[in-house]
Amino acid sequence: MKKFINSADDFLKESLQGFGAAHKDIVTCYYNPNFIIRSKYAKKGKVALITGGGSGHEPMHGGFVGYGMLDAACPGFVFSSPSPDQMIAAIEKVDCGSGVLFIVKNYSGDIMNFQMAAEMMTGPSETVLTNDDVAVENSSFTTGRRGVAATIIVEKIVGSLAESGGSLVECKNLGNKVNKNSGSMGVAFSSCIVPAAGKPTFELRSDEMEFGVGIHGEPGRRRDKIKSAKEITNELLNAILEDLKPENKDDILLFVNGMGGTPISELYLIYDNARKMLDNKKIKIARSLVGNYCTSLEMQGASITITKLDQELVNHWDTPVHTAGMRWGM
Amino acid sequence: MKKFINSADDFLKESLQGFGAAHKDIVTCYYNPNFIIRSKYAKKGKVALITGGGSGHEPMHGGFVGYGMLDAACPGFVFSSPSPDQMIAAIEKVDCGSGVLFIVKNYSGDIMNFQMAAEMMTGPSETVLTNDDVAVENSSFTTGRRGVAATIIVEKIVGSLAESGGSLVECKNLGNKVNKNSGSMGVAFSSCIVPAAGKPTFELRSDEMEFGVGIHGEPGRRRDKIKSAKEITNELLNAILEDLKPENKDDILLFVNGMGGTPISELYLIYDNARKMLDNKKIKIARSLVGNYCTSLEMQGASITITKLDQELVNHWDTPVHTAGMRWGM
Amino acid sequence: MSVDFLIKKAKEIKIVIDNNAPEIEKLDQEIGDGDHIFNVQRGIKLVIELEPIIKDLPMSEALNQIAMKVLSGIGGSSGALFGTLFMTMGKSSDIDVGVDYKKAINMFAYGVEAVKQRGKADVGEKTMMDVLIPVANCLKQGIENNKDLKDLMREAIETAEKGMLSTKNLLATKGRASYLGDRSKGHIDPGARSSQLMIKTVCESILNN
Amino acid sequence: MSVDFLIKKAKEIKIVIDNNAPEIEKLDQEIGDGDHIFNVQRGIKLVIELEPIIKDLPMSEALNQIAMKVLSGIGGSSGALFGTLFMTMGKSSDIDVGVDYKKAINMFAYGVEAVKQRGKADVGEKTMMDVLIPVANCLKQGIENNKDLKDLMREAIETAEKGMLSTKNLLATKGRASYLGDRSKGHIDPGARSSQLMIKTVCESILNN
Ligand SMILES: Nc1ncnc2c1ncn2[C@@H]1O[C@H](COP(=O)(O)OP(=O)(O)O)[C@@H](O)[C@H]1O
Ligand SMILES: Nc1ncnc2c1ncn2[C@@H]1O[C@H](COP(=O)(O)OP(=O)(O)O)[C@@H](O)[C@H]1O
Ligand SMILES: [Mg+2]
Ligand SMILES: [Mg+2]
Ligand SMILES: [Mg+2]
Ligand SMILES: [Mg+2]
Repeated sequence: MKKFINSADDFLKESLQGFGAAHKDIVTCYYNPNFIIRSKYAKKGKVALITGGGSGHEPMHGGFVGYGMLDAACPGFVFSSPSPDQMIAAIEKVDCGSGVLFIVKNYSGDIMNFQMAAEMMTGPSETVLTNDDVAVENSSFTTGRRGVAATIIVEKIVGSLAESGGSLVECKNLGNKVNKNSGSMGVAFSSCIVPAAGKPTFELRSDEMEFGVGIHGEPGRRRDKIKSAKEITNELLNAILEDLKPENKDDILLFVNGMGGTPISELYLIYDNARKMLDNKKIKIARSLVGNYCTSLEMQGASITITKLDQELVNHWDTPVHTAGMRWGM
Repeated sequence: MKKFINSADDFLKESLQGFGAAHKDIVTCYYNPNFIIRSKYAKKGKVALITGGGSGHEPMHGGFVGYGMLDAACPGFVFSSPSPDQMIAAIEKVDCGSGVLFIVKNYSGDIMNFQMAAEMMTGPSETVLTNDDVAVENSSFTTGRRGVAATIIVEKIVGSLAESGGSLVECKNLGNKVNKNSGSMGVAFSSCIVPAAGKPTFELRSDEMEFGVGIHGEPGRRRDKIKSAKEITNELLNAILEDLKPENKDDILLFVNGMGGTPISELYLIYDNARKMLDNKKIKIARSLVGNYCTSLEMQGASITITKLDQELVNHWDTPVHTAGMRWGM
Repeated sequence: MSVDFLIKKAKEIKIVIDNNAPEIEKLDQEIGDGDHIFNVQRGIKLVIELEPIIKDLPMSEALNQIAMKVLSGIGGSSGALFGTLFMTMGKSSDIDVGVDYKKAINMFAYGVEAVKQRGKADVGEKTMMDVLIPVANCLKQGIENNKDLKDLMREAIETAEKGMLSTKNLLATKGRASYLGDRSKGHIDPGARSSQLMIKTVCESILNN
Repeated sequence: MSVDFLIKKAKEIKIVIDNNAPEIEKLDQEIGDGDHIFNVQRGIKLVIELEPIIKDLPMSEALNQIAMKVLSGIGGSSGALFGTLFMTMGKSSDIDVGVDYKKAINMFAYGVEAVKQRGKADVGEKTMMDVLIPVANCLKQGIENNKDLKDLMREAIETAEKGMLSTKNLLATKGRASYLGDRSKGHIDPGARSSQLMIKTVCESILNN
């Protein structure tokens, strides 16, 4: 296992401490239980946005704590849901009486732990469940689709509404709208290595890729021979568009996300291929995001997320944000 | 070769096109010859900052074109110096009569090509040569040390001075000062793959690392067994500090840079280890930067850069910057 | 059932789980994310470490402390599920005045019911519920029909094993494995395996008493 | 020497370089960044493609176009170095009225001198200068002493080969290889090898004429 690491047990703590120290103007980290909050308290009366999930997806979510986005993030162990005590401790610091909105990716573990936190806390709370991964067939009888990179779009847009005074229900409704308007799909060229496991989560041959991979290295739709960037981009886009069915007039946000081990030059190449295909389909890219935002440790791979935009969403997307992982307008 | 790529020949062009399209509010890309300039012209009378170098180090340099930093960047082929016609074409667009400052990393190819551009252009120009890599023994009889990640620190700080009206000579002098105040060293866990070559530049065994590696995968000081993050960080820091010899009272900027294939969670862990060691040495970290800024395609690895700061440098570091790769204050 | 009994069983379970760790790890790698064994091992270790703190506490408080430890120390699905199990068991009525086998079985059944609510999974969805629910039902029926305790323990061990094995050919519809669709078939569920081993350990130790 | 001659030689060089590509690639991988062969191949291809544009131009303009193409099409060290060579050769005086062997050799020597200025490398620094400088000197001396042309070509081929081989045991003090320190020893310099092959090709074709 080739990692900058001292021991698997200390990985998360040391990484969090470094993150907290490097960005102490933006965030404050607490340990045992672990959670990250803004270093400057949000204004009174603001709905508190709290999220969390397994670690290993950095900058998600700690990197999105700050003005205009999250109030707190609760990082679990690598790829493991956080536990309710983390949420409770974070709520104590950031809830200023207007309610707590949990933004939760659709994984059994995450859902159950956030649910327990909601039961344990005293004030009002609502939950937005993200499930944008179109790789997984949807069905009302199963756990359903996974929540992946669109979670970040939800966090940015709802973060903006909360900052501008949106109520708990308004924030929840907007979050659900963004999630419904979003679809994602990813592909992996290599596996990640969970520090505690010390070996790759899965094995790929030198000419293979995992199509529709999950952000923990879960198997996707199928294993396939490596293809050209155009073919991969085309297939990812088609899967997403089939699900989202945007109309000709729809504006979209095009988000090309790296899994952690792929250089951004390749992400920009995917972006270029995607924008030409969308252009052919007369779908207009109104906003763009390219980079490593929702990662899977050192996995080589990328995902595409599309969010259908209307004026409300564009406005909230454009408002200032000041976090370690996303910053503009301030 | 597992890359998001259509053909080695088209890699650079498609990647640049994607970059230009995704950030069209910040940059405009030109092709044949390739160069990147700000989408909004800088104010009249400003010294033009132009840089360039082989591609494959993204976001360096195109990602640092924009308000408060560079006026233009000239990307060569992957790991190959750009050619003088690129610089000449860029100069034509961004020179507004107050002279051109070239920021050049100390590589024979880069130096010669920028030199030819300087000879071919008509207006006045100066050059700042960066050579922060302490892995290479310095000597006045040889090419000397390589220019690596501190180039970005030079670009930010000189960019601020140029934006605030600094003259050509002032900009050059400040650039030289930042370079002299900076030292860097890196380590690689894996090789990168140059698209045209299609295979790794070098081979490392599963328990080996290259210590003091160059940003093109050049061999470093030695090949060694993988060590703990603490041991690696300690050795990188010591090599840099031995060279920079900061005094007890010196403030520094601590920059932990990823090579492209290492997740930021590990970079933060290195940052954490480094800050504790610096704390023990009573060296104060006044500013921090952590992320993938000066990369080597998909190489797994990291480098540490330290810049000794004084009030002038801190002030220029803190001014607003608006580029694709670095943004704050606006 | 005493707090001392709980701690003793935890120690016995630790040995059994450690012995079967590679197998459980592999199961979660095949249809999950590979961490189930680490989660379970971490949880057991934390429970055992609680000994000095809980050994003289009333049963309800001891179980609540165990629940909180499991909940916060494991994380993930199994943290919430096992946490819910112990938390709910600790909320059963009258347990601080002494717990006989009948009460213990009712506590367990009550806990399993809460786990079912928590995870929204029933028998047949390829989760630990394929072990927990049948075992809880078997124990409850047995104790209500005044079955011989040792026979009942043997029956529970068999029921757990049957439930665990049944997950192999099931299609997962809950938990991470559900993302695999048809490819989840052919693998035993890791949570079912770890639960079955824990139940077996406890029942066997009662048998051999 | 005519523009037609230049293009013909470029085509011959292409074949020789292509035949030796794996070796040259390996040399730059060992002590450089591995791209020298691609740079050279790209450059030659671009020069050959210039044929329809430059074939009827005066020598000075043709050389200048070649220089610009090499400069912009190759990039890297070799782009600047070979670009400087051709640009300077094109600036030699009186070349548009005809170039005999003596003039051609003076042009070449003039060009090599400029390359030396450009790269600030002299003989013994483990670069292409270890081939270019001795060959330029040998040719100049030979033509001044009115040596037989074919003998001179043979001598130039030998000098180039000797210079190229000499780089093997040198310590690099210029170019990328200099970052290697002592580890640069034991490898032939890729630029020296490609230059030597080009010189050999041109000289041999004159020999066989
Ligand atoms: N909704 C659910 N209801 C009951 N059990 C579940 C549910 N989801 C997952 N499980 C159980 O949890 C086990 C996985 O636990 P673990 O690996 O520790 O957590 P995670 O899935 O979060 O990585 C599965 O094998 C399954 O038995
Ligand atoms: N300063 C210099 N003077 C002369 N030749 C040089 C100099 N630097 C490099 N070279 C030559 O250039 C060759 C490398 O060329 P190439 O690989 O195309 O460029 P780069 O080094 O930029 O990758 C070396 O083998 C050497 O012969
Ligand atoms: Mg997990
Ligand atoms: Mg090169
Ligand atoms: Mg698991
Ligand atoms: Mg080279």
